[in-house]
Amino acid sequence: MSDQNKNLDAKNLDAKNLDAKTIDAKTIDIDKWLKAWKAHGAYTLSKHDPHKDGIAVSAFLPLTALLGAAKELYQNKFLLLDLSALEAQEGYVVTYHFDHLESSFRLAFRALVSRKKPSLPSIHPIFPGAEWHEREAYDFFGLTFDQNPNLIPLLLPDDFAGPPPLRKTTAALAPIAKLGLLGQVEILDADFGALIGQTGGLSS
Amino acid sequence: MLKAIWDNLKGLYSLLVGMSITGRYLLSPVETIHYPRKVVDDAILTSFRGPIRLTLGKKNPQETRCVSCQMCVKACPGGCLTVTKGDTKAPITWLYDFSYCCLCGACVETCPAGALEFSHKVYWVTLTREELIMDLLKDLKTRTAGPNPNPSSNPSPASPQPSSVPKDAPKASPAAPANPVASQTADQKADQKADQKAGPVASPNGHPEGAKAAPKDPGASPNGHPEGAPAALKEPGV
Amino acid sequence: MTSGPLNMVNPFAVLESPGTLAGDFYARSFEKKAGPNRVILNLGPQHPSTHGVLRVLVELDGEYVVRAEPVLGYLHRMHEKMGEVKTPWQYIPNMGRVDYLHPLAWNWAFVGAAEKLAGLTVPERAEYLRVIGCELNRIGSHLLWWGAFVMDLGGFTPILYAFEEREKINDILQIITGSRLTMANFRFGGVITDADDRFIGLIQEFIPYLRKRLVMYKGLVTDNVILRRRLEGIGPMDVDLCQRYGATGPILRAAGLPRDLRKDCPYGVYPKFNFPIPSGPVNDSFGRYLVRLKEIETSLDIVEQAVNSLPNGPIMMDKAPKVSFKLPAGETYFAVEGARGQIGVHLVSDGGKNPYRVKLRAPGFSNLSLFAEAAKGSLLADAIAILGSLDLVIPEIDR
Amino acid sequence: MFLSLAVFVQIIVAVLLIIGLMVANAVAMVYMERKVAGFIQRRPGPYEVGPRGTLQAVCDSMKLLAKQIYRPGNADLILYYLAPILAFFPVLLLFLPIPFGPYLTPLPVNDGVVLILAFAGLGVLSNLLAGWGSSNKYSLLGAARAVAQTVAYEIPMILALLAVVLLSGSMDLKSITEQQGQWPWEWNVVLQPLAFFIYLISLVAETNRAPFDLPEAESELTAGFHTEYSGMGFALFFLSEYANMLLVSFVAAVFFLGGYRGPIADGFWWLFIKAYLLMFFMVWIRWTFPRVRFDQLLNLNWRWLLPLGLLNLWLTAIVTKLLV
Repeated sequence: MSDQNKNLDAKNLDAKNLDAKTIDAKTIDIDKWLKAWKAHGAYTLSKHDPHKDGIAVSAFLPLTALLGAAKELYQNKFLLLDLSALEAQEGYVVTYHFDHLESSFRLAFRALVSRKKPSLPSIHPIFPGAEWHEREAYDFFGLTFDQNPNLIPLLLPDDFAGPPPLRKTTAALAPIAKLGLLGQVEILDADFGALIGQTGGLSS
Repeated sequence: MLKAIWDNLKGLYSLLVGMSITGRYLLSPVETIHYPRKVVDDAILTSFRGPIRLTLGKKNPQETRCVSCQMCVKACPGGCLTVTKGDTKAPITWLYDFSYCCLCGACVETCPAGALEFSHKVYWVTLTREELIMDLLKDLKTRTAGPNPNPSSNPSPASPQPSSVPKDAPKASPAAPANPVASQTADQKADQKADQKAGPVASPNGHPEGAKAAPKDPGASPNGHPEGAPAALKEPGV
Repeated sequence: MTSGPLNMVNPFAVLESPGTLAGDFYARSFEKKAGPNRVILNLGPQHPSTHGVLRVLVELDGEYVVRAEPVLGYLHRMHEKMGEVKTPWQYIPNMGRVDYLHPLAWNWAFVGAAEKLAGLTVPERAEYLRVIGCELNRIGSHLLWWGAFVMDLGGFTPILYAFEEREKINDILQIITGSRLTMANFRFGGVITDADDRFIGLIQEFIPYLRKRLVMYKGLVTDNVILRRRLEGIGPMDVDLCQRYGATGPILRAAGLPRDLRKDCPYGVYPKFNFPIPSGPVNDSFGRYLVRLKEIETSLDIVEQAVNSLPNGPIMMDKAPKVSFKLPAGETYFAVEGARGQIGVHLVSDGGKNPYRVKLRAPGFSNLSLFAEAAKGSLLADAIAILGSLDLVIPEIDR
Repeated sequence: MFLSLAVFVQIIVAVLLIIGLMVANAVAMVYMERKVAGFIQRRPGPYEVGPRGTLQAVCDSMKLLAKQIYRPGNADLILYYLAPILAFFPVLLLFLPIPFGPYLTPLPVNDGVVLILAFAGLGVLSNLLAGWGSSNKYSLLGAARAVAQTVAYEIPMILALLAVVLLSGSMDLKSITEQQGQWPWEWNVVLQPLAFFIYLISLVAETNRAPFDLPEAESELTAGFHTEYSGMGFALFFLSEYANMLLVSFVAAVFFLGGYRGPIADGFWWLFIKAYLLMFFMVWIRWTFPRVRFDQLLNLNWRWLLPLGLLNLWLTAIVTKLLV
């Protein structure tokens, strides 16, 4: 095994610089993802200005479509950056950020989880790294991820009795629309639109 | 088989090269600054952020420029400052609890009157939590009152305030109840002399022998770089 | 008599309070899945080679690691809650304390996210100073990793040489940031202190000095046959493993994919400099070792180019926001290339005094999550070598 | 009678002197090691206690004496306390056959080599007992490694010494020294360079030091077999480690570097100079190289040192039997 490294030397570690494709997000096939998510039954599809919002495109997906969407992204060389959960007026918004391995293209899909039943499917079969992100969300928000192999507290002590720390008091809650999670949004699902108080069509 | 022998010989050669390098360092001069005997040169510390202090007054260096507008008290993330307004604009008490301070400079930057600045004190240590609560007004007077006003001295720990201090414990220093702090024993001159000299034996960061690579290398570690430092290393107490 | 594997080993040992299970909640939940006659070992949280306070539960069959599970949370300070109770300006010092080895990158991530949200433009000179500070900090972080990594493998001297260089870098960065470890000289719209000629002089003196020292490092450690044998072929991590676990930075680059945000998704004035992105021909621990040493040289090139072409001008935008700066409503995700990988800040604001949500994406968090799979079946000594080659900084992982 | 009174008294006096020598050597070695380590790492080393830090080792031993001996809860009573004692005394016996000077041999034995090799194996028992007795998983791993390492590295050591014995024709250390001349080119190292090289590696491995310090690998097993020892127990382990170092350096000096024979005047001082030079070399190695992995350690021994030792022994046999 180590013979193969024998000729290796720090000097000849050439910087094989695959011409890193700094493709601007606009040229990337955004529509491909919008179409894919629409097929998954997305509630909303939104485009973002990548330089300002950091992501090119995002969508609210139903809980059942999370696993399928994650598998598609995995096959197209996407890497799960993080799972950022936050509590809005309508419920918990769980944002999955993804980063493309070979170009400067980031996208995200989100899931809205009601406060009454704060649980959603785990995507660890495809991205094992997500197990820790999910356990962290379990610690901070009390969101349970079913089929997560090891759903025990990750960062908080195991005998932590207090309420999940990052939950907000009802007064401090803000609606999704105000938090700017939608960008140039196209509402596909009527009652979801009503829930977040947005009308259909690509409102800028 | 021959190739394995050749690899091992090359390996042996690399071991000898490694030993020659450490051998060379064995004989080369010591790099570290020997703290009690040598002190980091002040030229390096001009930009170091030590505990804050009041700037000298424009007209009369004894007076502070502070107009007790409480802007700094609001801005401080750690809630270290307590400024109480006297009858005129000038503050009558100016308490600064260094144990909560993260040296972020919010107070220095928000002060409209430019009344605050950073001191460059590195060798400064106290033994009790109460000594961390500093009275900057008193320190301003001591700095400017002495024969040779030495602006760079550290804000002296809080001395007992006459009863004018409001009875309820100031919010900023819940740790120190309002009863008078251990009274200031050493007189000001000795106090200034103490921290100018090599500082008390409890050196701020006794390096444990064979210091494991604690990832957080000691904040105020007194290592300078002799060949790089423009000013030569000066003996302490100069 | 508890049934812990150790007691089988020493049947005469009498526990003071019989009946209480050994270990705590995590050890017991880990032990439930243990195989027959296996030893459950706690690497950490007080352990010389877990940098900071990391605890890894390891199931050993003899000296071979059968199963490993890192246990986090010993250094958890809840920075994300602090983000929601402090004003954005007061939160900047936190950024220096999330990862004290590369604080300026974290400063850049948070301040950059706020600037993107509020649409602030940073003057040219401040951007250059940010690049110089961030790259020097990266060199300091890699140097400390190098010393601590060789110390994990048993060599005690190199870390002291690495600290000589780090002290020189700390002196340089102390001029513009005022502190030596938890630095925070970024402000919304610029930088706080300008670079005087002493700062430039020290840097121009430091660059050739470090290049000469890197040759010594190669002779003392890189070419050392014991180190080579300890690292080659240990813990191979290919691109697929990195993709599944979200590992970025030197680990992904050593796996053969030159993915670097400074080049692929440029921010600040990085497009103005040309620098190669080293990617390892070999994806084991030795490949990661070489990639980081090459990155030190790359960062030196960047600093050299930046210092030589430092424009003069203001270091703060003209109507720079004050301490009472309020973020406009909206959401943004800004990522920066830190020493350990992609540092991301997901900043959401509802226009109030404090941010609504600050999610910190730490590269070490995902890098460590692949340790359980990478170290399966390796020797205990190799598991330590793999752990060291991931360049972990526990405060950043626990946040 | 087997032991005449005079020889018995001589042994008792010699043992007391040797204990004094071991304590003094430990103090000197601690100081040298920390100073050399300091200067290699470009820091001054111990400096505060006594003139330029000379009393540092004395104060360390005082501290260790005064420290409370803390025995872990489920540690085995007998084994825990037996291990340090067992670490210290076998090394004591190993000093007896060594000729310190023309007339200064504590116990003149005509087959000193057999005595040394027999007692050399005892040291590892203490590591095993310490590892097992302190009932701590780390020390158990350290003990297992110590046993495998010491057993493995005894064989190349024996082969190297046998080559010299074959050369000089006698097992008595004194005659081995006498046969070597006063000048360095007359010493055995010139005739047996390969044996000296093999012995050098195995002496570093025997004393669990430097690149082979796996039983007490700080970064893996926190402190190996003496994790649970503090105070006097740890001091005894420390003392016996340095005594072991001194011993193997003496044996190397006697066999390869001409023992007490030196250019101008023979005497025990030459033996000490050579031994301390060798120990300086071991300290120098310790602060330069990373640690070898356990299977590489055994590979090096079984696949490289052992064949080389046999080859060297075979060559010496041919040379001495046919040509002389």
